[in-house]
Amino acid sequence: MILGLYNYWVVVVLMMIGLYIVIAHGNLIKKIVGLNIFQTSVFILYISIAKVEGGTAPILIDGVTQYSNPLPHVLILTAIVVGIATTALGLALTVRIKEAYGSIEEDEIQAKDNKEC
Amino acid sequence: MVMLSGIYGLLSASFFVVMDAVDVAFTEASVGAGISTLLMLTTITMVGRQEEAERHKPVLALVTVFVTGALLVYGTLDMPYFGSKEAPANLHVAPHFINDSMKEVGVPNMVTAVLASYRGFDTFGEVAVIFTAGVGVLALLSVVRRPEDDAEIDAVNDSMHQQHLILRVLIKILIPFIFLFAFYVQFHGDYGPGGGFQAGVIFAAAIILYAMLFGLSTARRVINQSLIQFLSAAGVLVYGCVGLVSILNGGNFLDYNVLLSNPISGQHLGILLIELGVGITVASVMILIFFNFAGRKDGRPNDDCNNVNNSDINIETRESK
Amino acid sequence: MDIVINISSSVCLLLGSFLCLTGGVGILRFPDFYTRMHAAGVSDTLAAGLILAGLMLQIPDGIVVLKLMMILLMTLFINPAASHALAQAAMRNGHMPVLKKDENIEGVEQSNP
Amino acid sequence: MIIAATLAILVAMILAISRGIVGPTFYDRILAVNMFGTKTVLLISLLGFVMGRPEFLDIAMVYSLINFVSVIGVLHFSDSFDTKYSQPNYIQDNEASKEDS
Repeated sequence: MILGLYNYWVVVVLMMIGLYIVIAHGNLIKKIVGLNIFQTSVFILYISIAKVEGGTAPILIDGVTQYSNPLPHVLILTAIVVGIATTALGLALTVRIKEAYGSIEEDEIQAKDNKEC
Repeated sequence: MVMLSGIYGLLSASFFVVMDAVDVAFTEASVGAGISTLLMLTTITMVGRQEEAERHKPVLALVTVFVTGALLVYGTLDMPYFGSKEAPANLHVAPHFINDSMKEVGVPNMVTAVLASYRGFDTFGEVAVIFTAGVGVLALLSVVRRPEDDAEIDAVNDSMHQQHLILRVLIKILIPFIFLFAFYVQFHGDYGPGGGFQAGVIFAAAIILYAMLFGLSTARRVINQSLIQFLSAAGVLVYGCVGLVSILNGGNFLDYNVLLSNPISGQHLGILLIELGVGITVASVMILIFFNFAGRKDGRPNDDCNNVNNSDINIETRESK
Repeated sequence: MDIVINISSSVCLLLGSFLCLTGGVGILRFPDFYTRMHAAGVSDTLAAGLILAGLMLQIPDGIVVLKLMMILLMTLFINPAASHALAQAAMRNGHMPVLKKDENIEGVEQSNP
Repeated sequence: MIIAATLAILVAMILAISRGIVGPTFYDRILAVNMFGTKTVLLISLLGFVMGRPEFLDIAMVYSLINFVSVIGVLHFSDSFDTKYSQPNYIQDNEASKEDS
């Protein structure tokens, strides 16, 4: 059944939404939002790979033998926290760019750079 | 827009719950829904909400996106089906983790076992990345605590007291319980969902709540900025020192078996210490990031960016008309 | 005894879900912000209480009931406080309730669709 | 019974989201998000019972907390740019009451 692959399609759609925002918007904050959406789609990809039919959460309890795969959970858990830290760094850079250039639009920043050169 | 991104965080967390990823849902709940929304919002208030009306090259971007998307969908045709047990990802190391982690590590929560023990070195790297991001934000946005703050605190407090009265009383009641819950999450991480990352974020959320309702200067008087800076480094150091001690005891780096005479209790001790280090670092870095963002916003009331901010019109309400 | 507990839990859950639905309809259909907040705030708190009580009745396990109690307490503390903060912020920023329908175009549109 | 409650909550979540998208004011969106968060707490607790793993209750607890933090935060930061620029038709109606506050 080809419909059994729907989880990847959801991921692809989300990923492309993120990519579109990053490409098409000049606003730096929107770019960061797009990157966040892209990032979340990768999280969903990993977690959906880890899901096993009939398995439960990977915390050992008596009488259950089928668990989901714990390894992707670990990778994504750290990735989420690292993601927020890097997002914060990106936002900090945006704030500084705003202070230095008076704008957070890509075009205006480039125009100012070219004028100064 | 930001509010919807908050909803997005909430939604993806409920998705993780459905997918059995308890720990991940825990983290996403605390991080994706709370802290990232707050940071986005702070930045938007600082840089203004205007955006250029015209998009740049929407056609080209759309074509790129569709082509890439089509290629990716084509690529998924060879992937294993959703939920299949025979997927390559579930065949190699995962059965080992599931079957043997209780024997080797002695911790029922496999995610914690893999996170802190099997992949301890990797997690060390992640903590270092978080610490570095904190240092980066500090370098970019740091504000000096002005001496006249102390005089302002009382004035601000009086003016805010009326409007925040109910919330303040409520927060004073709630904060001890939030701390208690954070500690529960921190030290119960071996047995249930939780651990250093989540507990750190919850702890930071409590302090952020306090800082928002009682004013940033008050919060800074309670929690010294240099103390947080010291703690964020100390967390990483605790983590590294556990590794060094295990080398000194004759094992590999971050090999907890040698910490105590009994390997299982050695593992328990090692995981506990490491989660502590992670929790301290994450909490202090989150507080540091928030303080610097909010301090940047409060600290420069008269400069350019605020003037720009005042002259533009609220996009969201204009769109809705 | 079992039957009594089962029935009361079911009644709680059903009432709670009914209130959830009414709250959802209310937040969508009421004409202005304050009435919407009334719909959301009131029904949310009671619905959360009823559903959590229904769940509590279903399980004999002590620690689970304790956790549910904590969630219930949190909801009871937090929900009214958040509603209060929201209403106060809206009021302070000059966002007034729609008193007469003919004064405000939006209100008319949404109350007589 | 639990399934019915879950479905009802899902429907309510969809209604809340549509209010969040429609708006029309900033506060409506916050209200919708707040309601959505409360519903998510209930949904997660119910899901824990559906799946038979009570570990999910911890997540629900974190949720109710973080939801509160984000609503308060949004209100806190929205004050700085929304105070002067709420909707024009409201400003005209309420000059007097604004001066009082």
